[in-house]
Amino acid sequence: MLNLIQDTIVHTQPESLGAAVEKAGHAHGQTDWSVAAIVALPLLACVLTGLCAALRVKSKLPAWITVASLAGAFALTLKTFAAHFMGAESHPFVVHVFDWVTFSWAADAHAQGPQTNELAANFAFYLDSLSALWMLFVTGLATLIALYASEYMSHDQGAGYCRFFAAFSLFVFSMACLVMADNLLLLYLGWEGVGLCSYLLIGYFYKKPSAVAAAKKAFIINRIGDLFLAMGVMLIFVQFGTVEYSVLFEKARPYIELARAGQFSQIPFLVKLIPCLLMGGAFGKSAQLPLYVWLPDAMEGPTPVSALIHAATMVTAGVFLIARTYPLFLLSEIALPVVAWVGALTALLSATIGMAQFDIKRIMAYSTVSQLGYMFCGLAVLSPSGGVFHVVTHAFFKALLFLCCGAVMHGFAGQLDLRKLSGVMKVPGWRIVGFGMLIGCLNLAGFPLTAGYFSKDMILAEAFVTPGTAVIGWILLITAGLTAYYTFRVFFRVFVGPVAYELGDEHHGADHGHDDGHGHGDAHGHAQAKGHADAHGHGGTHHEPHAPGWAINTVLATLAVLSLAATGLYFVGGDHGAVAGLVDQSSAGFHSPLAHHGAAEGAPAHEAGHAVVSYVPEFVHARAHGGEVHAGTIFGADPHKAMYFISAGVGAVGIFVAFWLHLAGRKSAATSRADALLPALGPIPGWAQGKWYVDEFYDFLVRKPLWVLSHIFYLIDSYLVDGLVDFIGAAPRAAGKVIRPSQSGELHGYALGMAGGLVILIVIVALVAT
Amino acid sequence: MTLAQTGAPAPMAPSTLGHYLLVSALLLVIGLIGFVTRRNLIIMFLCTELMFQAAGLAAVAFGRYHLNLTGQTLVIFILTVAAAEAAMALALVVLLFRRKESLNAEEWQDLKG
Amino acid sequence: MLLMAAILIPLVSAVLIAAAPEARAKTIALLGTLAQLVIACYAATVFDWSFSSRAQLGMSVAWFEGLGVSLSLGADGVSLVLILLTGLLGPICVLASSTAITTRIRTYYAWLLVLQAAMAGVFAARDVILFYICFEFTLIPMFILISLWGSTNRRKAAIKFFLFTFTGSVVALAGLVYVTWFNATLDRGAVPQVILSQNELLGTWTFDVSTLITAGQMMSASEQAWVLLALMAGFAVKVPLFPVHTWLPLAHTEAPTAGSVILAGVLLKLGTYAIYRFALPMVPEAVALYAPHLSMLCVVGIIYGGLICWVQTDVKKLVAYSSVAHLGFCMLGMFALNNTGITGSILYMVNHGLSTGALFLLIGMIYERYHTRDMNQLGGLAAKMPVWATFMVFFTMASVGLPGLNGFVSEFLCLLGAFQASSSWGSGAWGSDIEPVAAATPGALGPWFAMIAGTGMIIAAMYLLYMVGKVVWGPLKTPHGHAGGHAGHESSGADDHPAPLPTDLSGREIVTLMPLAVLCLVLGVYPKPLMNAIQGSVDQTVAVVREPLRTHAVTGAPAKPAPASPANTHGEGAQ
Amino acid sequence: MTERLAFLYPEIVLFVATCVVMVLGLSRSLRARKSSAVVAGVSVLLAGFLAVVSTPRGSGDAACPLSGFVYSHALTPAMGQVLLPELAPYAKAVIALVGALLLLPMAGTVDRTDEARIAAGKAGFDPLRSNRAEFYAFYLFSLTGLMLCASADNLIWLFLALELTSLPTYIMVAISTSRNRSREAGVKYFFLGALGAAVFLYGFALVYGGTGTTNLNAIAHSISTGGLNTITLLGVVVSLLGLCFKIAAAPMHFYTPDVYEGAAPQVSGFLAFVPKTAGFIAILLLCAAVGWGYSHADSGVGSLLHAVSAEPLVQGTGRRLPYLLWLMIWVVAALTMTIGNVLAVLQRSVKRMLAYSSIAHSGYMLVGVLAGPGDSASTSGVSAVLFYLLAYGVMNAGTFAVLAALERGTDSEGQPVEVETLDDLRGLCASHPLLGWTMVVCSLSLLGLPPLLGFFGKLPLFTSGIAAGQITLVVVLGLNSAIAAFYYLRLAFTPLLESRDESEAPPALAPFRSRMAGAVIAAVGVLVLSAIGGWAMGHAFDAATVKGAGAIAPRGH
Repeated sequence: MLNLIQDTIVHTQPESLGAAVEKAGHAHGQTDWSVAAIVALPLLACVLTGLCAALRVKSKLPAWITVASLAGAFALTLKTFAAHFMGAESHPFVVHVFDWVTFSWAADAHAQGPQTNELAANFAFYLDSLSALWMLFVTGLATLIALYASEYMSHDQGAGYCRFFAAFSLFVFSMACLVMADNLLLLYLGWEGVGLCSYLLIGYFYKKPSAVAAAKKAFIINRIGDLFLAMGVMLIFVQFGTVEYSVLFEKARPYIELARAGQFSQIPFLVKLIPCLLMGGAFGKSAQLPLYVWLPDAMEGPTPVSALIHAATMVTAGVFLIARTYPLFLLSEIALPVVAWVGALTALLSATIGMAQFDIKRIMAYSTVSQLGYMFCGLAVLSPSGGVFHVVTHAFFKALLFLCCGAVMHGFAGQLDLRKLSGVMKVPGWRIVGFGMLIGCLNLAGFPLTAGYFSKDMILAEAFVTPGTAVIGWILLITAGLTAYYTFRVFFRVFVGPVAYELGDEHHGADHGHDDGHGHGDAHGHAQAKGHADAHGHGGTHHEPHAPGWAINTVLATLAVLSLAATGLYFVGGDHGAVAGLVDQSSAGFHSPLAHHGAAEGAPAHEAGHAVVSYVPEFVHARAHGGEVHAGTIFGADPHKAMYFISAGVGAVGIFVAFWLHLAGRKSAATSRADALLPALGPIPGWAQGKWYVDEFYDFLVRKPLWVLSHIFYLIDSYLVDGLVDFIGAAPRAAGKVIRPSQSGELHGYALGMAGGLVILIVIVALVAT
Repeated sequence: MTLAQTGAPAPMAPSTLGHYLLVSALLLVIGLIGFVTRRNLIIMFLCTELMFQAAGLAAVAFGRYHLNLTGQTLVIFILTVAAAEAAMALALVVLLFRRKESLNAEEWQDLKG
Repeated sequence: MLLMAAILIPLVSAVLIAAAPEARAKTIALLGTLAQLVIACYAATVFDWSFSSRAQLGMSVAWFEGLGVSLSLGADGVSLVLILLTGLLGPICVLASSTAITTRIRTYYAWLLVLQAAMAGVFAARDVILFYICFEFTLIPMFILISLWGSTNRRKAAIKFFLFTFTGSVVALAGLVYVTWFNATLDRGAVPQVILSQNELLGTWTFDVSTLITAGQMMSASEQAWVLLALMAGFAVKVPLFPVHTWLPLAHTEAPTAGSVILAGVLLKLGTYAIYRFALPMVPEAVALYAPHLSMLCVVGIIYGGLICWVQTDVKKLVAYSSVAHLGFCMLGMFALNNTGITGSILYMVNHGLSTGALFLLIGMIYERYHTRDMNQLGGLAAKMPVWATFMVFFTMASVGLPGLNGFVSEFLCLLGAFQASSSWGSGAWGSDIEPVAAATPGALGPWFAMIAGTGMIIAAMYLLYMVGKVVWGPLKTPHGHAGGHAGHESSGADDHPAPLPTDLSGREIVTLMPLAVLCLVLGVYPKPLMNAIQGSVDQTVAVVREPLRTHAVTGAPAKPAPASPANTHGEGAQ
Repeated sequence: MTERLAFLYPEIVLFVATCVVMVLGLSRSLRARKSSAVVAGVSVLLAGFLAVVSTPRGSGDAACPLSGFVYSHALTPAMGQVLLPELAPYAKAVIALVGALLLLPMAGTVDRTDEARIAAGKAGFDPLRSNRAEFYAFYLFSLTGLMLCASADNLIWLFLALELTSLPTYIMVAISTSRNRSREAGVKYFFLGALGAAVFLYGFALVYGGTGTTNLNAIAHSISTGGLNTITLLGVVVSLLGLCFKIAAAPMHFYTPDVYEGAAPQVSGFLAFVPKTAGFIAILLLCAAVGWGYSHADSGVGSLLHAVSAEPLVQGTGRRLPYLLWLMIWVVAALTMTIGNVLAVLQRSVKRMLAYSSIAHSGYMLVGVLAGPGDSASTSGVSAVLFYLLAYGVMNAGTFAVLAALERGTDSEGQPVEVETLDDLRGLCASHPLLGWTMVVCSLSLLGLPPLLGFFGKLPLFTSGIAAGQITLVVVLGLNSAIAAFYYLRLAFTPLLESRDESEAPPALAPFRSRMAGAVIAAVGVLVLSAIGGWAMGHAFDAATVKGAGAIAPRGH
């Protein structure tokens, strides 16, 4: 890979955002290998771990390779970040590595427009504050989680271990491509690349049919979203003649001006369609309605995967996409409201499902879906910085939560049912896990002064501020309460209370399909003796949970600290924290709260022209005149200030309800006070537990009809289309059979035929002649 | 059935030529019908002879019409060929009769399809 | 001479194989195909890529002069790329057959090499009749490969394959001959001097490809339509497009592994190549007029073929039907009639050859081991054959069109081409007064075609992952009588195979797959050399089609016969 | 007169050889008897050589300027027939070559059991029982007639030549084996042949009646100057229909399968070439007399409805036969190839299949007749027909020779049993590689698979058909080729791909090496002609020069 990288890695610093970012490889700028290396290192790790698999390495070498490479990538990201984006002013730049899908052609001489067209989609990286921020937490978390996985996956050392880390590294590579791409096509590469890794890792335990099915489901549903994204990319290309961000934003400027002036009617329909298509892609990748169904199932994968891919990074790609192409989303008056409503409804729906689940990993999965809904709302209510801040905080605490759940699962032999676990924190060796969990839960529940609290507040407040989205604000507020409840339901059931547990039926890699386990020299040596392909290959049974080792504990502790430390991001930097400052300097900063506060408060920002763009025309003027007029209030107060208290209160209520129902007076693991409540709610808990039967609904509505259609097509193909061919093929034979009697073997018959033919032809000739 | 050949000498009235041609055509058709309907090999052969002679008659008539000898020349050759065919037919018929003791053409239809 | 050598060497090797002892056959075949590959590679280095739109490396030998036929060879960028593909698949097929073919070995390899020669001939031919000869002659070796070494239903499959494609191509020949005759009756006086000076053969009886292309453009609209119909009758069958595809699944399913590989890898490309080489430039007006109709067939093929894949239980049949869907994409790009689409289409030809060819190889390897292709009897092979499984997943992903692998570039370009190709861009709701629609091209396809065809991407994921999920993942399942579970392969394997195959892939099998895998990756990551190689030729074709396309699009009526002068297009191609 | 005689040197040689053979065949000496075949072969080749070398070529443009067609009886004898003035050397050379090729498998056709008994000393030679002399004499007679056709300038001559070609073949069929099937074939062939002969004879008489002459040159002159009157037209139509018997075209094709099946394969092969060639030469001469200079729109079969009342029956500037003739030949061609092919598809008997395919090939060639002359080998239908006759002759000789070279033991009467069905050919490439591959090559060539000879035979039919605007018919031709693929593939691949049951013995070689030699030479000929056929096609084009009314002026650009 590195060999392919050409000598033209150069970066340039454009004058300002939106102006054409000059492509590297030209006159000025020095070669910047480090940026390319951020992408290359994970790929290198992938190749090396793959090599380990080929060489049948049985040690933990692949893990160390991965951890080292990712740490290197993180360090380089940090360096780049520090060098370019720490200050108040940051300049995006492009690093061109090599040409990918690039070619040009002469345009139709008669068409309006440029005389030469070019499709330029290169391996080139666009670094601005947004992508740098994203890369920072992606590589950072990936390093930590790789470290965690080195222990977590140790039961699978051998081919499986290599496979895991190869896919893991490949994921980070793809994510880096996605985030750092300088064009939409490379983003698409990363986009599908992370999908592939997700597929491979969900299906890691490939002997479990459910894991295989989940992997397939994830990939296919993602593909549905991908199609929308691809269409969006094509539409962008046709409309603007480019897929490179820098050029694109420049080309879109006239439309943005129009949108600014509220003249949406003058923006062509197809331009307005672009955000709607991109949105579809984002919904697929980020598990929003109606495409969210894959994410809960994705928990079939190993927990580190769930933590990294399905909680912290990949699923936020949709958020990233919208943030990255934010200017385009402003071009349509309906795009952002749709995003807001989808986000809000997803948040609410998945929170209700999460409340009724018993599998703690699934609960976390639904909470992820729910929190992603928050992020989308954040973007949609004109608060990209709020959305992105939530992405960052969520990445840390959700990774923490998953890893804690993973530790439990690891230690308790795959037990994930909260009715069978209780008081885990009191078991020796589990204290760090318990505290980690507590910190994660507090964050998720939005407990005051945690990072999650601040990031959620930003979104909630902005929902009330932004005109026309108050209803969404209320939905999100309710959801916040539900979130606090189900989060602490897990904590109170599993980690505190009386010590009682039941081990799961998995014993270290049972069901985990050792690649090298069967038929060959088995490292563990159990399975061979049994002489059958039993999935439960390992003979020995552990009767005690075994506590996590140093790697897991270190990672949990680090993450716990980081989750708490993330709070600090809110207090450094500008008005809404460091993240807001970063977001504001990126493409997502075309409109942000900072901007409309900015005019009044004098924060460093862009010229007002960029700052004030609203999708609700009638409020444009109000906005344009500065921050005095807040269109929305909550209980008559400044929403940002009011929200500090309101959301804290809602969170506290949720936690208290959880405490009352699930901890107070609980004697065993299996039952709690909540059980008594269930009959009162009628069938609703059952429906919620059944995930509102959305999967079944899709199955009935889409999959089954398609399946039937496929069979019908197959029948048509076999009998009608092919039948027609066979019919035509049989026609000569049939015709032959029809005229065969003429060859009766009788002399007279022949004579008659000859005479008849003669007469007929002569008669015809005579008729025609006369 | 008139001959629109103007400018040619007309020693024989066109109508007369027409009569000859009619007879000749009739002979041809009779031969044809006889060939198709009769089962006896010898009679069938005679029918083909009849058709040959129809051609001969037409040739003679035309020769007279055109006032040249070509028609008659043709007839002489027709007769010769007819004789040769007759010889062959006789040989063949004898050969066949030896095999099946019958002159019925319907005896011979093993080859078909 | 080089092209002649690329054709003759396999032929000579075939004769040698027939003459040599049985034991040597495989070696000679391998050497012969490798020699062909080397020559093709060498030709690629000799080729002047800066003039890739022109036929180069040409040579001509008189043959049936009275008829105007000659053995005239030459290759432009597209041809050469496809010759390289042919050359590449040759040794791979020989290697892939080494344990699968145990009877009549000499016959097998001899015909395989004859097939290689004929396919190279199709791509190298610069004479219509020579093209047709090679095009048709591929049928015989393929017929023999299927009917001697195929599976149970092989005879029917072979006959159907032969008759179906033969019937179609006879009609195509009539179309080509019509153009020839049209050219012969052309009044040279009425042809612009510019064109005449470049095609001295205009107005004479000749089968020279470039002359006929120029002449064809001068035909009236209705003549072009009929010729297009005739050409499509032959070439659409070969591709195969939707309603005339039914020979393909049958032939693929029944053919031996190497046969399937060649069938998918190169033989289908004969049809697409022929459409690119003849239909597009020769009857541009008709193509422009009927592109939407033909594209509709492609779209139907994509969805219909894809959905049928989804309900197959025979894994080979699944991949076979997937070819119908994939070539739908390929032809959709072609009929977009713009640079993007046609570039994508030609890349698709190569990429489909690589990835689907490899899938057939992989399936063949399984079949050799378990003697079944039934997905209900096979499952979870990843546990037993991790190397095989890795390749399988890799090539499946290439086939799905995962970015970073080869399939994506071509699929995306094809769809993008269709997306662009609409004359509605820039008007009404489709346009804007502010900025012109930047990358729109004339045509009558547009986003709907791309969108509906794009669902094919989802369907492709559905059926290919369904296949992988069944065969590669899941609990291990192998047919009765074969090594299952922990029983080991030693005992049962020995019963079934004269030379027992290892449980996982052997070194030879890995060597056969490796080049394909590497190319899939390289072409996915760095397709630029390939795109540059074909660009000149594509530019020239697009220049020919564009004028009528624009006229149709604007007026909806056939354009006046205005032959596009190839003069300027050479310049474009030669940048 | 001696000038005139030069045309006939080949025929004279053949006639002399016939007499010699008739005597030699009756000799008591086995060597002398055996030499009769050699003499026949040598004489045929000599005749072909003489045809090429000695045929006068003086009938060029100077003697017969295109403009003033003044034919006098005094002039024509020196010129031979001037409608296709260059035809004779080419046609006779082809006839000689293919004829010699067809002679090779004829070894041992008659007298085989008798000769065996004589050789075994069980019987003495009885001239009365011997057929050898007659058989080879008939063969030579037939070829003499065929060659005479090629130089015919008069309807009477043509009639006699056609009869001379056919009459011996009737006997050859009947005596080719001693089984009843041959008798049956003989009687059917003879009686129906007589019927056909009567029909075209009647047509000739009508043509004479319409034009007042039997000289073809004069007929052409009469038609080109005086127009095509009804009687002449009717005469031509009836003649052509009668000649359809010779070429085995619908509706006169019925006899073909029965006769080919009943006769010994080597004789069937002879039948597939000799009368067909005679018929096509006669048809070409008649059509040349009428001329291809008429014009009318091609609208396929549909134009039947617009019955062309305004059809000019005078030579125009067009490139077609008169509409009625065109229509009739169109219908006959389409019917012939279709009937032949669809019936061939059903057959299991190889000879029957080849018989039907022979019908189909006549249909193909009729396309060339329709297309008429042209200014190059690719646009001249006449040239296409002439080349196709050569191609068909060679490939067809190969397939029948393979059948002749094989036998499945002897029956109860000691008669050899022929290979009958396709099943008998299974695995032939393995048991008799030379014969098997001959079968493969020849059948694929008959199928018209490129790049074999058959394809190059069909290609000019294609091109000339399209050049003449017969696109519908050409498509019919193409589709028929596809139908033909059904059975030719079986014929080609049964020997190659299918294997014989272990229990069943493969067919044995007939004890006559020349039969196998004939097959192999034919296969080699197919391959060689595939490579260098362009040379032969050049000669075919020269031979296809049409003078007189049928000629077309070179198209001016």
